[in-house]
Amino acid sequence: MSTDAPPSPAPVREGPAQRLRAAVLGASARLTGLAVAAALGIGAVVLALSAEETREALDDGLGPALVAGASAVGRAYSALLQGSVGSLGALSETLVAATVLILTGLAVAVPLRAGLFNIGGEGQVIAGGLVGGAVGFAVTGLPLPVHLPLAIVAAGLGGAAVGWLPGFLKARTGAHEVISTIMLNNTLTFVLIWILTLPLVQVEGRSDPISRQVLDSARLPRLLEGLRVDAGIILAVLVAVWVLWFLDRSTTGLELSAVGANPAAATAAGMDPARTTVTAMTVAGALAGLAGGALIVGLQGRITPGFSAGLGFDGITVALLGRGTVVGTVLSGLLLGALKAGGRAMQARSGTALDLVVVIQALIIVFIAAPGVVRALFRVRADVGEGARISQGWGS
Amino acid sequence: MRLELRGITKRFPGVVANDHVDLTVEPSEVLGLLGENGAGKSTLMNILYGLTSADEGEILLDGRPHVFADPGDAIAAGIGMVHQHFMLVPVFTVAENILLGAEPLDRLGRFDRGRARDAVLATAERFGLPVDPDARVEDLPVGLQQRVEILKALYRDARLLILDEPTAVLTPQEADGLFESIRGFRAAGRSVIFISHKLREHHAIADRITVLRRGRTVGTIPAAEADAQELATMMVGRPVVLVVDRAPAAPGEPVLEVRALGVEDPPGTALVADVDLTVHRGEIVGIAGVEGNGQTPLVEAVTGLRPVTAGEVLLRGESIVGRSRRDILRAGVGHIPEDRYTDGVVASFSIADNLALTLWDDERFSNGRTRDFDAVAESARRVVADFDIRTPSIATTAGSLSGGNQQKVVVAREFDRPIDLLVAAQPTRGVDVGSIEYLHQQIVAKRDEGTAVLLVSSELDEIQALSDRIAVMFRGRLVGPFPAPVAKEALGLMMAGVDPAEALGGRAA
Amino acid sequence: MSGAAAPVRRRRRFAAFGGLLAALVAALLRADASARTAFVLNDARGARFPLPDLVVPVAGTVRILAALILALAVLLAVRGAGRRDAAVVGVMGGLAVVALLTWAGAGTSISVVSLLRGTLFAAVPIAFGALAGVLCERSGVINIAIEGQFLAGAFTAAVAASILGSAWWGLLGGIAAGALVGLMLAGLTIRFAADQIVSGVVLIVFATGVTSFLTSQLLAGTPSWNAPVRFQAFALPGLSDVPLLGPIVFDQTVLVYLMLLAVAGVQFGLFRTRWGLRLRSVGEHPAAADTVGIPVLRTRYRAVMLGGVLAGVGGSWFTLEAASQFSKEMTGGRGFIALAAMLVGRYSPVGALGAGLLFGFADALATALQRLPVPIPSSLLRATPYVITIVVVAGLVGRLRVPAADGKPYVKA
Amino acid sequence: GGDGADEAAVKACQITDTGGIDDKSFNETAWNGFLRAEEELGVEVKYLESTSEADYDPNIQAFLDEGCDIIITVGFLLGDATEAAAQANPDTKFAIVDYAYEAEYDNLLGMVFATEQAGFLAGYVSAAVTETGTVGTWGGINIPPVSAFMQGYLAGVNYHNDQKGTSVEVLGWDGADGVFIGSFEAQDLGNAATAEMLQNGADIVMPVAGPAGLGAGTAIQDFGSGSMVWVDTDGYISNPNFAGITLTSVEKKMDNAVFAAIQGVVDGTFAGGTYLGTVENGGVDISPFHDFEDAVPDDVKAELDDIRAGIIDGSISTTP
Ligand SMILES: Nc1ncnc2c1ncn2[C@@H]1O[C@H](COP(=O)(O)OP(=O)(O)OP(=O)(O)O)[C@@H](O)[C@H]1O
Ligand SMILES: Nc1ncnc2c1ncn2[C@@H]1O[C@H](COP(=O)(O)OP(=O)(O)OP(=O)(O)O)[C@@H](O)[C@H]1O
Ligand SMILES: [Mg+2]
Ligand SMILES: [Mg+2]
Repeated sequence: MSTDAPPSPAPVREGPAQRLRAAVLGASARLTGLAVAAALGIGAVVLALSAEETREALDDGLGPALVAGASAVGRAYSALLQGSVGSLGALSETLVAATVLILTGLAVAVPLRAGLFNIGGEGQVIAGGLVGGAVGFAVTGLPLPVHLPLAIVAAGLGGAAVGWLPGFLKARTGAHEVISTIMLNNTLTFVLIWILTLPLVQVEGRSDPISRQVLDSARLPRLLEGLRVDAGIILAVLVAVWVLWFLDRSTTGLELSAVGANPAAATAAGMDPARTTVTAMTVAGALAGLAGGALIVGLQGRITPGFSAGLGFDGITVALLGRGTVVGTVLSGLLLGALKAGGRAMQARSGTALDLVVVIQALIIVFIAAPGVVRALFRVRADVGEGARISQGWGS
Repeated sequence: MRLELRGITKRFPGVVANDHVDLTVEPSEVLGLLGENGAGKSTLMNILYGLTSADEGEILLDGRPHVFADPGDAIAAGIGMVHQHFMLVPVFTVAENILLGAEPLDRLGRFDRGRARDAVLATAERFGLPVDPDARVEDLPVGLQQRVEILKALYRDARLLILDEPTAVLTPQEADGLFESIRGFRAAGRSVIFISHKLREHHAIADRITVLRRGRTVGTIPAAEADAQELATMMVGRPVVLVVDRAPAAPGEPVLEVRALGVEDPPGTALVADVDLTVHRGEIVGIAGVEGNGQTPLVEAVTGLRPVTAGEVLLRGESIVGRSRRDILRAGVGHIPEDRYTDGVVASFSIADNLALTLWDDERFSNGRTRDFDAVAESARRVVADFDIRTPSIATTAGSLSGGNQQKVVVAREFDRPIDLLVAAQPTRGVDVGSIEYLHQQIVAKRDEGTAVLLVSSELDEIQALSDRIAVMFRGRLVGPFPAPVAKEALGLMMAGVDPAEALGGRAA
Repeated sequence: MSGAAAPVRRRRRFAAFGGLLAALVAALLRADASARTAFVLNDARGARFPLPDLVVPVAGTVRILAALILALAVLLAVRGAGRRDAAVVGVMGGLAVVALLTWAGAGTSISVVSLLRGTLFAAVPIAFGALAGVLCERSGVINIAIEGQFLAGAFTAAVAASILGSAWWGLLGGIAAGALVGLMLAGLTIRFAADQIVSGVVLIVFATGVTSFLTSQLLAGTPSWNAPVRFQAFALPGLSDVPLLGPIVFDQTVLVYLMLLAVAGVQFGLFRTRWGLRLRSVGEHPAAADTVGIPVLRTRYRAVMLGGVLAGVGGSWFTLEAASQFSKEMTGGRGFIALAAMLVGRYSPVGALGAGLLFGFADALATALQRLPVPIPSSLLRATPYVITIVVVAGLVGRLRVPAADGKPYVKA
Repeated sequence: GGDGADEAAVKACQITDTGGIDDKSFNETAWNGFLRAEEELGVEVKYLESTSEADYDPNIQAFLDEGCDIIITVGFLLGDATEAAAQANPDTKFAIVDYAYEAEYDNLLGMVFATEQAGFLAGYVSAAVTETGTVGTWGGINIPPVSAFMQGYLAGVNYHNDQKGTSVEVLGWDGADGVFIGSFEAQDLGNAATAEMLQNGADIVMPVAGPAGLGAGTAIQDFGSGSMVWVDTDGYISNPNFAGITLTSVEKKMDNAVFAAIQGVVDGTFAGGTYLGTVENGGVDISPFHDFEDAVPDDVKAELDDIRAGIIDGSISTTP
């Protein structure tokens, strides 16, 4: 029957250390390395071709053009590296970007386990940011140890509510979660715009669609003087550890996996697929809500229109790149975070279009999702299950 | 057509499914193919049909070597195959399924439904296998689905027909009908390769029997000379006890009481009506019946998979109507579902996780809400040893086990937790004789421990071998139970709806 | 596993919904008793056979419509309409919309032609995208990448139509680009058996990146490459003079006619021809198709490519009909709406068109309501299409039957 | 890169908001000011695009590291980030388009525009030349930088109605809310919104939605009649394919303001505070009528001059 179903959770105990080791050093890591190399290689060709100096040097012949191209690529990629891991500041930027990516990635990974595809990250991020932000600026007089956790929890709850709805609708009426999450994304985008036009929310005396500033007592503290990385990354890692436990070690996690892999057998074993669907989507919503909250009470400090743009979609990329596992999601969140931070530096220092970073990112994922392509490119045996399935289709 | 396979070898990672297999089928011959679960029968047939390629060996048809790159080649060479798992598109009609790949077109290039119907009806007529060409396959009983599969092969004018475990899902009557057809093919000069785990059926239909064990040919003997015990020994490699050794029952107090039970499907059609039944500690009550007569809904209602629409179900005197499946299982009900592939195991999970599946959140396998992997692993190792589940490790996925071993996983899981009532539906379907022997022994042992057992099987031999009392289901109603033994003919009559007094009286007369 | 009473419960739920709807409509009654709404039935550009405006009194109309809805709700509660229960709910919804428009348009006029032309206009990309999805998924390949195909199609169509100076060349370019993304999807999912959802998501990212990159690198510097010749409306002689229907359906660009043809063609092809039977068999049970000699992978390749062609046409709509040039990420998530429309339409071409029209209508309705003096913030009105879709899907469409092999790569042993 | 002789050249740097540099809207208009400064003043110009709010701070920082002499940010979303950077870097000049501060900083110039004044003029012209007696306007999102145009437009139409006893109706804006397509990119939605107005009687439409506004042009072309009022820049020049249907444009001369700010740095006359572009100082106005020169009666043109004077001396209020 379903011999092509996704891998089962570890059957016997394997320490987190072993798993991390496997994730970092295992065959799939080598594959990831090759994939990154291949993508950067293709990116270099595009970069060299599109660089103005190459085109100019082409007038002098092929040789000078090659040199010019190579130097353009060298400058761009050294900026990429510098900007992502080259300094403490760069690392800080990588972590800032990774915070949100990890959380939204987990928001996709959790339902994936239960056979559900959460495209609703964006709407859930909005809800989390709105509710968390509102608690952050509207509730006054609390000390930081109370106010900040309150805002974070509120963000989680806000996201959870928006995640719960598609789960509930699916369980009750069979409405497909892909439809309802897409629709909720759009709906919440407009709700966000509307809320930001309310004078109650806006900064006093101004009519820009920007919310009031989150109070200092609800702001995530910065970790290092002068750097933007804040306690959000710690929150993300703690949450990831919890999700690791939840998916791979908790009884509910087994329920999720069983329902995802074979709902009939799960039912026969006494599990409740409907309840599991609701649980998975609610947890997912909470995770994305935390991402929104971490952004608003952390980096941004205020709610702005479009603050969530693309975050839900990034989460899908991160989760799929991480093959739906928790450790994988965290690592790919860091990788894509580094690409974001490095891409920005690339633009700033060598004038490379940001879109090129997006293309490189897509290529990396292509090569990871289809090991056969890398194998064909490098003529090596990648001893990873060819085209392993990560998602489980539409289910129903 | 004369078929000869020479030295066929097929290796899968870690397994040699076929190891230099030789085999011949003469024209107008039915060759029985026998072997344990996982012996390599289906693999061999898949090679013959072009679905898989052999690593070594050759296929000769009428003395000439053939290479089948895909089923199209095999079909063209006159080979037809009815697969162990049906190769039918459930949402298509009978005619669409039969003509798929060989569709008649009208002048506009459309799929010509009229001609398709006619073609199906003509083929059905010719071979005496009536079907409704416009019925949707998923709405048909399995027996008819099988008929569609056979017609698919016959429509393509198969001169060698491969039947891979065709009777596993058939009722005895349906099987008899199939045998009648097979005799017809043989008379018409066609050859048949017939795979079954039921020795009786090989006797009934095969001319010669080839036995496979662990991928190798053990031998070929004329069916007339084959003796069941000898075949079983050839197959398993050791003597097999074919008759269950069973002491008389010592029934205790009632465990399961079903009173005036009614079950309806969502549109409101009665599936089960007015069923009364009591199962006591230490006895096995068998329910015989042609499939589709309400056994499945009855079992589902009793085990909490389907809502009860009328009546009562009591477990140890307490009503379990309306309680969740989980509560019912935890209250001491064990259930071996009839479809192990869909309901029994999660194929992608490890054996260990599957063995813990019905107690996934029980404190035996968890500390609070955290799973206790040590307990899961330890228990799995013990159970795998106790139940002789053949697997390289407890971390192996259940989906990679052979059917018999998968069934053992399901049985072991239910037996390894405290249960007062065991509901076993078709527990040995598709399982080889060696495993049947073992599963039967286990069920009897469970009874002897004082468990109440409700056994549902369409296999009359199984019902008779295990049951202390026997009931028959017909059109949603239960007849009996009667104390065992009940004569096979009497059961057969009641399964066909004959009044019990008449059926049993008929025996007395 | 639902109880025997499920259809009855569903009917009751419908009836309750109808009651609520009637109450909501009745609540619109506060309007000034003498107010009237004019429904304009003619094209503002002039009509050969003009129809008089339909001027209705607001209070009376709303009252009658509320009563009608209530009557239907009572019918559902008492007797039901059998298999047509859902249709009755649809009718109730339609009546409620008419009531809403009557109320909102009090004292002014509403162009019915505009509303319905707008519906058809917005439905084009959604229907094409959903059709592409239907073809792919009926053959067993999940196509999340519609948005990417739209972007690639829109970009290439714009450039081709600009450079070659004809909308037809643009359409060809758009088709080629859609098919190219289709080919990449097919290659990844069929040849390399990669996860289908991952592949789709990646292709969206890829198409977004490449089109944006090329737009800033190539088009920004050469505006003449981004000034496509667009399709002009083509009035079908005679038919376009039919009152009301004419200007709505028969005075459209070729893309609208193509959409109607494509829906009919794919519907016919999928369910009436050998090609469709084989395509569906591959999506339902590839092993079964394989055993009767149907080449599974080749069939899937072709289906995905043809899907790419249709998505490419949908993408071309953005730059050959709706807009005058390509701009970054201009498809604004419409590919995802198409994906939803495919599901709402239950994998059927006609259903895809229906879902596209429903969505298009909701969009046009939102615009009309924004223009009329309705006391709902404009930003919330913009969410109308999405909210309606959720309500329809949760209330009427319910559980889907997905092609059995959808999303599963076929790998031979 | 310039070295040697250009060593002393002023470095002027722009940071876009998420719209991107080639947004056919305010980011691009501001950039045009930079390009003019490059050409006329010989300054070195650079830009960075922001893809999200998270980019603002690092982009500003990147330009500080580059040693930019003036950093001009675009859009109200950058208000806080620019203010913070200006406070932390008193030696660098900053300017921001579409944002003004209550506090005064020496090194930070907020540049805002009284677009309702120019919108008023466009509304007046529209009311004067409409043949159907109905005009329309719609926006991207209902935020002040957008609605200011619409507000002025409505006021201008109303003024015409008062003065001339006409009863021209404005579709799409009622003084508080109206038709907003919810996007600045979706040209197709702009097309649909415009088509809706044309079918309901409007013959002049003013889209206020950046590139999405181009959808109005396609809708008018397809409808076969009607004209459009473009915003931000002179649409006759920036959208050549719609030149024939562009009645006029509500110009918000960000490029001039940006150029002036850069020039201030070059001349050493840069002063912080707030710059308000008005009809009076030429910061906003409507463009020439180009192809519609003959369609607009001369007396209307004369009245426009009176209105300008009225706006300048405060006798005409540009909000309805
Ligand atoms: N695609 C495959 N990949 C790996 N191993 C396989 C595959 N197909 C079959 N096998 C293995 O080959 C062996 C023979 O399997 P096969 O299905 O031929 O057995 P069988 O005799 O038909 O058994 P049964 O009676 O249960 O149907 C088994 O060990 C099985 O697990
Ligand atoms: N489409 C068909 N074509 C030909 N014969 C049919 C068809 N459908 C039913 N029959 C015949 O009618 C008999 C009764 O069919 P039905 O499906 O009602 O069986 P049932 O009582 O539900 O039992 P089961 O579920 O075990 O098949 C079948 O045994 C079969 O011989
Ligand atoms: Mg087999
Ligand atoms: Mg039946």
